[in-house]
Amino acid sequence: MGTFLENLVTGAALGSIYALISIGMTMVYGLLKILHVAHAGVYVFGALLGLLAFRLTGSILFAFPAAVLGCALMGYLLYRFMYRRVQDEKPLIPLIVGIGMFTAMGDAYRLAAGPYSISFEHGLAQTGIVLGTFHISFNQVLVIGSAAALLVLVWLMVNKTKTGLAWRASAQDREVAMGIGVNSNYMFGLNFMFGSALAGIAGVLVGLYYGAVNANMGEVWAYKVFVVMVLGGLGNVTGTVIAAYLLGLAETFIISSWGYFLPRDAIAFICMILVLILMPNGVMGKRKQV
Amino acid sequence: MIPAYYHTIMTFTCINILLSLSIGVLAGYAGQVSLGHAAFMAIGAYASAMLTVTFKVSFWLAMPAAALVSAMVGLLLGVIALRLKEDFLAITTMGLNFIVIGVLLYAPYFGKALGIGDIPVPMLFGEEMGRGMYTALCLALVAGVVAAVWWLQRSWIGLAWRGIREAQDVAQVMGVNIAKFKIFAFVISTAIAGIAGSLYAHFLLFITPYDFGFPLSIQILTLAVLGGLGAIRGPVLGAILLTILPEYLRFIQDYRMLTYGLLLVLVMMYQPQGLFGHKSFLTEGLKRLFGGEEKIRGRAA
Amino acid sequence: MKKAIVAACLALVLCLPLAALADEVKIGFHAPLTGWAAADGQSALRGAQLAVEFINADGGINGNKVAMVYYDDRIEAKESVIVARKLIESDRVVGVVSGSYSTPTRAAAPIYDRNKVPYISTIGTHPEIPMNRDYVFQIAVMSPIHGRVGAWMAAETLKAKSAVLLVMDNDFGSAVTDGFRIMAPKYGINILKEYNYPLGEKDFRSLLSNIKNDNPDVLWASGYYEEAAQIAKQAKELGLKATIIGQEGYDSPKFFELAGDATNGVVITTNLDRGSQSPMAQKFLAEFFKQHKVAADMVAASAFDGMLVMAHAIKTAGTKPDDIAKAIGEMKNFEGVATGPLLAFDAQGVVTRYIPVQIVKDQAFTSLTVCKDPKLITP
Amino acid sequence: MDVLLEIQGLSKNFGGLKALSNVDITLKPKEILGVIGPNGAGKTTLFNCINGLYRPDSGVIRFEGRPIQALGPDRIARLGIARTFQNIELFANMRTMENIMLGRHVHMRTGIFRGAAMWGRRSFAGREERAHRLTVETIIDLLGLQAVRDKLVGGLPYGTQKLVELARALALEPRLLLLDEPCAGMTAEEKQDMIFWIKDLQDELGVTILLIEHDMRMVMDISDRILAINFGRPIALGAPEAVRRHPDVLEAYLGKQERREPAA
Repeated sequence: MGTFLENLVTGAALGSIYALISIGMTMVYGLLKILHVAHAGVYVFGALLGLLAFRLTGSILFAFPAAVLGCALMGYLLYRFMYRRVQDEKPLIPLIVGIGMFTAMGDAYRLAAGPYSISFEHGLAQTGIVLGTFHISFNQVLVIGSAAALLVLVWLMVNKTKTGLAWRASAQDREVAMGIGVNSNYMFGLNFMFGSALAGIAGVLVGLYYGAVNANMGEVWAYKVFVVMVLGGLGNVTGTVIAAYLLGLAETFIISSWGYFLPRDAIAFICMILVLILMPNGVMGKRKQV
Repeated sequence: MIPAYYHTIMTFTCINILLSLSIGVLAGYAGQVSLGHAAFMAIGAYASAMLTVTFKVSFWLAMPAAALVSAMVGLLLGVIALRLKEDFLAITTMGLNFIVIGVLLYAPYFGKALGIGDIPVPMLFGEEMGRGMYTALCLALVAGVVAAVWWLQRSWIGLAWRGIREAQDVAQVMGVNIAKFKIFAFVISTAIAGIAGSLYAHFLLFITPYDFGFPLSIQILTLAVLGGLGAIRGPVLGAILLTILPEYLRFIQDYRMLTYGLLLVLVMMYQPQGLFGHKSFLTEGLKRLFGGEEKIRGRAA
Repeated sequence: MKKAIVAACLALVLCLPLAALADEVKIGFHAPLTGWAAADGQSALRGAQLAVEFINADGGINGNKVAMVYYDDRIEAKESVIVARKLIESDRVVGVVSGSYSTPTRAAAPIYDRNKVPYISTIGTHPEIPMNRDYVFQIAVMSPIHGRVGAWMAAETLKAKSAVLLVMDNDFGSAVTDGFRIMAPKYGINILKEYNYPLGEKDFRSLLSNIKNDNPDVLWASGYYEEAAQIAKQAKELGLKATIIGQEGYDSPKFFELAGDATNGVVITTNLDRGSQSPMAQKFLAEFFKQHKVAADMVAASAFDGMLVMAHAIKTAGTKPDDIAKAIGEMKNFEGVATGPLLAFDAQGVVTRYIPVQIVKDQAFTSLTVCKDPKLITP
Repeated sequence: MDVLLEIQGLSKNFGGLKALSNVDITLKPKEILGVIGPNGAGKTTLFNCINGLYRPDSGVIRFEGRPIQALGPDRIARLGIARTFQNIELFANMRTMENIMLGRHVHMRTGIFRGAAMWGRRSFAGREERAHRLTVETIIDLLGLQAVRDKLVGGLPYGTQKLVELARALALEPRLLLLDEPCAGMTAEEKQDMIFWIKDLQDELGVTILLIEHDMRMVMDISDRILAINFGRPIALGAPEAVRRHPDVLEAYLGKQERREPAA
């Protein structure tokens, strides 16, 4: 019984991380129909900023605001000086631009922070809740808890605010939305900042969860998040969040019961290709809503 | 005699030219992008290695067979590609790259993580090919593939491809069977990548799944995109530039992926047709410099 | 179109090297200075450079200074082949020492052997590297031996009765585990279950939950320091009681930096015995710490020894490849190294030496025991 | 074979919008049928149904007796049906020659491998290539496009682009040609040339033409019969003069008349 519960928590923690990263990417796809690969680079930037803040101030409380501010700024700059120029080109151009920027960012972090993992150790890591043989570590509680809080914030932002309405309208049909007065550039800039800030927090959480940050930690997540987006129905935030948790749990339980018959990301990609072919609108249904 | 070190560089340049050309055919002509072409190089390399090591087949049979096996998987991907929009096709090929590496790592007969060792050097007239001979073989294959692609591009098959790339539905209205030509582009492209894989295996004599990871796919794409899709000279010169330059400029070595990444971004944003493609500043400049001696069927006026 | 091919040949011929001239003895070295294994690569380079300093300090080789020519192989087989050709043809080195893992070393070994250039692998332990290659030697112990000594130590020192194997899926990870899998039952250790994981995996919690269920006395986990740190941390988080047994892959200061006090109690078999009384070992550990402000690890010590063995062979036998190879092959009880006396080299060119076992006490490796049983330590 | 194209009860709707509702057409070989109607009446939708871009919701389209409404555009093109588009659909960064050559695509017999196997002028591929080039050259001469033969189509003036699109359709050597407003945006003089060319097509090449055109004078002059459509429903079919005076047609174009004046 303990193993099942532990796997459940591990899967939920993994799902939370997938969710936080993929929300930003799904919203950008919803609005601009661009696959924003560089988003994973923003996430790594968040982890590095968080580590820097933690090293300077000694407490992880400062790590989160540093990551949020830094990543929101980076997100906006990426939109303003990169994507805006190519957003109306054939979908291939922004995709390759994104991949190029992601590769460059990965290498830049390696040159700045060194090629090896840097410890993001904080005293509380070893404490946790113990119920008989069932252990939940502080890190897991931190990740799942903050993800839950952030998801509520995202839901409010998307469904209950004027900006959220503008985002949903633009996702349905950008021209029409602009026609009725949505200043798209401002909206998109804001969306990039919001999504990137989320990714920044996810970066810090992953840094804490694994107690380590390294320059190419973005690589696996960058492509895993594609799978989550496709499974969740592109541009569909609620669908993506559900798909994120499903993938996190599925991976954990598959590996726990059958071990690694294939590396983690190969398993995820097989699911993605099957969904892409069989259910083009993704598991969660209609592609259009946000 | 040219020292072996340059043979190594020449051989890797030839292999990169083939890989770059394979992307050139697929993306440049038929407008289908693959972000996982290292997977097809892997299939070619492993097919050729297994045929020569386990089944003792001679290289001269194994290499074409490797191209065929790679083309078969390419055919499968082509059929899948028909159902997918452009950018989703790109993600699928990316996924294929991870899956192929995963299969090579975990399926029993591919030597798992140990890879395949002591792959035989190709035999010619009874004894092992020397380093110079192997480079000559690579150059000959590059020449052959360039000629074949050049012919394809000029023939009506190339015309159909360009029609698909420019405006797929209009080409369809003109009677072009979109499915047939897209799949054909995949088959040709993956066959070339398979040949490159086979040459790589028989040069390095030792391959592991980790040689064909996703970063390699990015590099292959950079070679072609930087060079300029849509014209043969693009991928060829792009491959030469990006293989020789790092060897020559030592300081680039450590900043390799950073330079590739930034090049991709800048080229895609400001010069989508690539450095050596049509109308790129380099081609136009060279044309003005040499007074347009490069006759492209009276492009003047 | 012809223009493109002509341009291609022209560009290729242009790259001519600068012929280096000197009467110093040139020894080649390669290690992963970039890429995911860069931490070990840097450490190996520092060890090798320290060795060159020591050699030149006491008169170099018969009066000639030793010059080390090194390249980065980026832990890629392809790059290691290019580096091999460069060292042999352009730099014309007398011998080469590899400070890289098994895969790149495996790729380069046949090239050095065919060109009759003596090649010493310091941390690459894959059996294929020295296999029937007269010019290729390995001062790292064969990986299966670590497995055997691990089994012996688990039974004799830790008194373990049951074990679970957590195997990293690469050439190093599986070769090391073969030794343990064969020897453990002979010492009465029952292997309950075996799990494997891909190189670079970060999340072991789902496997560790199962292992906690299996409740073994010891957990034999093969991996490099990054995987090892995650395993140790996540095992502690999940409250796994079993002692974790590792191998030389764990032996790096990064292991402590990443896993902190979760590393206490971990036991590893390695080459560098921190408690060794040999004068050279103490001198090496002290000098390394003085220069780099961080404790030397097994990788640095092995690269250091590789250079010393190569230099010693050239000093005694001259610079002709066959003589160097013969000299290394016949080395007996060579004390002049940091990692304990090198007892002998077998026919395949693999060293036999005592295998020290270290245990982690407040984030530092301390000597636990040394395995001297010839039955276990000879390949 | 007295009927080339037969359409019965063709209707197509997008969601609630009834774009076409049970249109019937029978077309005899070598005939020119003009299709008129206000903007948005469903004329282009009719063309898109005939050439396979749209799949009709109900009704049958028979070409030379064979039902084709379920075929894809490329299969229909191969049967000998070509079309031009209302707003030009050319391959902008290809040259005029290549655009027209694509029209020859359906006639290229060289299989992929047979083409690769043969080489040089004598081979089958070489001979076929030359035959196609010859046909294209004659069409270029016919439509006076020599001057722009090797220019990128994107840069050509509007009128010339219309001609290139016509040339490309002709290169298909169609038996049925669907012309979607061929003269839109042309000068009077260019319109005159276009009328001559369309007449030549009918007389010399025996091509059956379905013509959408707003210029009443031209349609009346050139068409053998005319079909008028309004809000997707056929409202009149017959000789040009009869359709011109048909009350519904006048109403559709000029709006409701208070009193019904005798037609001028």
